[in-house]
Amino acid sequence: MSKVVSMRQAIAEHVHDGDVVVVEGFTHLICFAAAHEIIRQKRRDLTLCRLTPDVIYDQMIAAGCASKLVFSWAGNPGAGSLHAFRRAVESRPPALEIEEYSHFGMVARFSAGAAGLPFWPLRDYQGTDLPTANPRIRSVTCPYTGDTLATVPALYPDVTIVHAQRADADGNTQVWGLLGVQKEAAFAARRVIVVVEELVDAAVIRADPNRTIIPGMIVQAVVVEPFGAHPSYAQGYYDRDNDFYVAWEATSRSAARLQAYLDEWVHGVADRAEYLRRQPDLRGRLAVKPAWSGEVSYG
Amino acid sequence: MSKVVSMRQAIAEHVHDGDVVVVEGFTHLICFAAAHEIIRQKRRDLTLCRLTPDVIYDQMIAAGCASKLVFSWAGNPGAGSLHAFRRAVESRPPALEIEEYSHFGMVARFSAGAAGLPFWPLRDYQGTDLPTANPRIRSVTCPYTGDTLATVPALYPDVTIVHAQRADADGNTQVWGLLGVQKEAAFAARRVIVVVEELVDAAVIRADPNRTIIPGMIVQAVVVEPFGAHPSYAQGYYDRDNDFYVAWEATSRSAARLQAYLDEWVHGVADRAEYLRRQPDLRGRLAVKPAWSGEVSYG
Amino acid sequence: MDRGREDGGGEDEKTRGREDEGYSAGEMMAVAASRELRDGEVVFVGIGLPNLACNLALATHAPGLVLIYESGAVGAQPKRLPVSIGDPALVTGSLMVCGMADVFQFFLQNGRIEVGFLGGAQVDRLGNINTTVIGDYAAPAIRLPGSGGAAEIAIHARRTMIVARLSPRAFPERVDFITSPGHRARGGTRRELGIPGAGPTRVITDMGILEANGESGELELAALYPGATADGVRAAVGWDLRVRESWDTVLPPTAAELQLLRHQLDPDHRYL
Amino acid sequence: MDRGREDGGGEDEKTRGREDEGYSAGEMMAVAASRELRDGEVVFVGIGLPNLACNLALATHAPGLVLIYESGAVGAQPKRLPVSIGDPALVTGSLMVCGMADVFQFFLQNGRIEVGFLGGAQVDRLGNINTTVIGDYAAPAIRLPGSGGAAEIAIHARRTMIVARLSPRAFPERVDFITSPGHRARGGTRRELGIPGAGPTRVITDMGILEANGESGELELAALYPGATADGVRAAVGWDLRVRESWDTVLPPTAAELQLLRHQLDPDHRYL
Repeated sequence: MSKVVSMRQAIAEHVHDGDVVVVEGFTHLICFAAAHEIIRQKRRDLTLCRLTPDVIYDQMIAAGCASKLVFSWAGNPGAGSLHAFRRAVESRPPALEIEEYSHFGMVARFSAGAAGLPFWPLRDYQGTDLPTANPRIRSVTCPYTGDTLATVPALYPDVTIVHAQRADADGNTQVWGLLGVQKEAAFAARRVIVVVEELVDAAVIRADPNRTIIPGMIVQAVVVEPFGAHPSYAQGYYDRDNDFYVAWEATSRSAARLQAYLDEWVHGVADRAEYLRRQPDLRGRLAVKPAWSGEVSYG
Repeated sequence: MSKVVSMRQAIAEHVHDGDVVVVEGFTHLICFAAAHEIIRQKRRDLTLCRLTPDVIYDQMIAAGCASKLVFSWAGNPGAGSLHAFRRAVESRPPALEIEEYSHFGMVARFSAGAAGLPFWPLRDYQGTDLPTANPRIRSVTCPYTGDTLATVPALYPDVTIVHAQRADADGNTQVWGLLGVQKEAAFAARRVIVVVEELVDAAVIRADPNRTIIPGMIVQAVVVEPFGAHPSYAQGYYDRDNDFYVAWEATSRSAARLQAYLDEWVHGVADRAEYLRRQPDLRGRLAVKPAWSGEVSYG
Repeated sequence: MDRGREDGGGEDEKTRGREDEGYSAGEMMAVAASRELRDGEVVFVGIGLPNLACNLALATHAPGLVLIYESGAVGAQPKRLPVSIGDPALVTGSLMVCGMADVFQFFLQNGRIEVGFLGGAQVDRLGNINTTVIGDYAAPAIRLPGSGGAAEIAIHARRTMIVARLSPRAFPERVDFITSPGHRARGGTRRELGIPGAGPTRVITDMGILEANGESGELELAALYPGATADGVRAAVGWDLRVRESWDTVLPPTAAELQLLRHQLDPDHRYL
Repeated sequence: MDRGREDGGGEDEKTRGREDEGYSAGEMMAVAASRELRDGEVVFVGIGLPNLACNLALATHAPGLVLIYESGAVGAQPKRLPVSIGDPALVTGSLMVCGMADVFQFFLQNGRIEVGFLGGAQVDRLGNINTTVIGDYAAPAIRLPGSGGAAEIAIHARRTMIVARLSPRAFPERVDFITSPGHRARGGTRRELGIPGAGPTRVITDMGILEANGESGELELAALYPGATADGVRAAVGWDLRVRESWDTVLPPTAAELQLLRHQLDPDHRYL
């Protein structure tokens, strides 16, 4: 049966106060539509995990959803700082608990969770202050060479939200372009919400099974939300809104302006459809020229 | 510059006596053309590694190329036994050294090699006799939970030979259909030979970069060998020759018949082109109907 | 792979079953195995009888069954009977194809597989399976294919089903080599060994169904096929098989089940 | 990501360089960095000046350079200047796109990356880099973005190049926090710590190039840009910078290099 529900319903059913929440996507396919609905539904005490908190978690932190952040790079790509994050961490005492890794460490945590292993080994952190800052970075000895290797613990999100180009009604999900850790974050999670630009017939998925990164069997809900990743992007559908990211530097620098933004663009709209209606220029401004992949045969 | 060479040249330059050799492909894309050239060039003392030795290694064992076999399932899929392998292992003393894992163990060994880690942890082998039979299966203790996990050592082939549907002249290689451990086996290797059904312009690769599983930067040689996987198959190009696999049961049961097969079809032909000329019915018998993937846009 | 074929040793499936009633032992086994599958379950499929059983269940009472092959094909809809676990027919039109590192780590080790099928040259009293060697490992009388994915399937699938034909040789008191752990294996019970899955709860044979005892883990006669007798089964097992006070009688294949098996799933009688 | 932008703190690149000669410090830095790259090398690229340097090298003396971005794009041919390391322009027309688990394990940890670019708010005497905090970690005066991929790039790239603008604050005797290990880091030398890569061999600044001493690993003045003086560089570094007996003078940007930077690679002067 179909797993297609509204964003409101998906968040209400699958995201709870106190959850460990992952809305992944490395620059590409970051599901702002889900974050805004989580803010509207006033979720609290969340542990937010991402390699790059990005503007999406800066907004959730400013909205008061988060009590803890697990991350590896907290900047605004190409534009500056995440000021809500900085205000929280630079205040006395800090208003946000943090648990910090490097990108490889976060990737390894998701890999361990997806593989059902309690830890993941990696050659990393020698000579750095990161293991001192984060005692969850530990080590094992190789039973063959005697080498000491760093370890990170598995990350098991209560819920992972993945934005994708397309899926069928059962949640079989296809992504192209940058893959980030979307697959690992989904397989590591107890519950998975897939948000797509397009709902397609299973026949479209079955025509190219190598493009499927998430099988329906691990998906609880499918939400159809075109432009749901804006100001992030969806390869082949719309471009990244770099102007928005650049403007965020000024917006987030002032707590008041940031709240005004949330009031107008998150609390002030019912859903993503209204968010888009209020920005009629968006589709035109971020339109992309098609660049076709060509076809292969599975005969 | 182009890395395209003949199979004869690729094997002569990159496969040496005593090497650890991997010709991977899980049922799909098993490069018999490379194995036959290795037999013709009389390589000796090879350590052959594959999950499934399959008919390809049964032939190399019968031809005297191998001194050791590293594997996880030594049967003839759907048809019976690998009799050259059995004769070698059942003789007194055994004529072939073996190192045995399960499929997961072999996959983990390739993953460790590809990741540049000395070992890979997995939850496996509890209660089995495999660690007794193979002391290279060891264990580590999780630094977080205290759990004991099995480990296998990294596998670093001297040379990995991967058959694929297509690549450009620099070795950027695309595969669809079953992927097996082709990517891991290539990244784990010191030298990589890619054998393809079709040489394509880089523009074809660049049109669909998510299909690329092996980057040219790790490839030493590209060989263009249509039908080079027969009696294995290439999705979208030709079907698996199940009749050949079934017939191998009777062929390999008799050492004499097996040698006669090698004399006629390996030593008796100069190259894969002649092997195909002598079987004019093959293309017709194994032809497949196209089943197109559809296109996506990378715009 | 192909555990479905690696079961019966020299057994001839035509020697059992009810030719008089118009079906073979292989057909009864495929039907009995298919009836064990519940709609919506995620099944790690082998070739041969298990594959027939899964596709029969798909076509009858379990349309929502998800078939996963260790070769990486998920949600396959094979248009012909796959001869190997890597058959191209398992890929064309499947829902997902992934590498084997994902199959074993993200699906199997992560506990996503509910049912796994296993077979073997030897199955012992405690459900341990041997697909490695007959005789001594270092100097085997018969070298079998080995584990393939069987060891990890036996460990991680939430439950496993063994499909094997009965004979004293195939069902010894103790296997020569433990390839796949049963209910009490090398070093202790599954719980003591920290094995997540429940193990081989049911053994589908050519005369009836054996089931593991809840406490001891020992295989016991739980159900008989039409025409089979408890004494017949006991005579075909290499240990003193415990027979339950009351056992079920398995209903024979229905006309619809036989129709599907013979004319749709295995028209060339490759496995039946 | 985006290490290229996280370097200069409050520095204004227009305050240095040779406006009189018609090029900026940023342009000189991009040119100097591009000249460090050899044809055929595999480079882990950051955004900003490193990206400009790599694409300049591609367009001039190193057409065989392979660019890898930690976002998973390999062999990118961006048709526009990427604003972020995950820019869609890095994907369209690239040779390969893979997941980040592959980027960090199969490419970086496996030793396939020859050159890595790093920047940072603080670079110290021994080449250690801080991109984490100014002040105490638990109660930071300034919270910086953190490692991103910098820690593992500093450890695994065969050699790294630091691109940073000089100031006593940006080049202290010791960094407040070691995010990326230099030649002698927490606990010892790279060799003692079992770090595979050679570390930051060259530091491209806005006045000249610093190079690590072969024995001590200490950064020394190795080359000056036209118009810059050793005393000027020493005054802009927070420790007693050692100046080599003889140093190179870097040739100014050629007309061709400036032409490419201004009209092709960064026409909007986003980074220059």
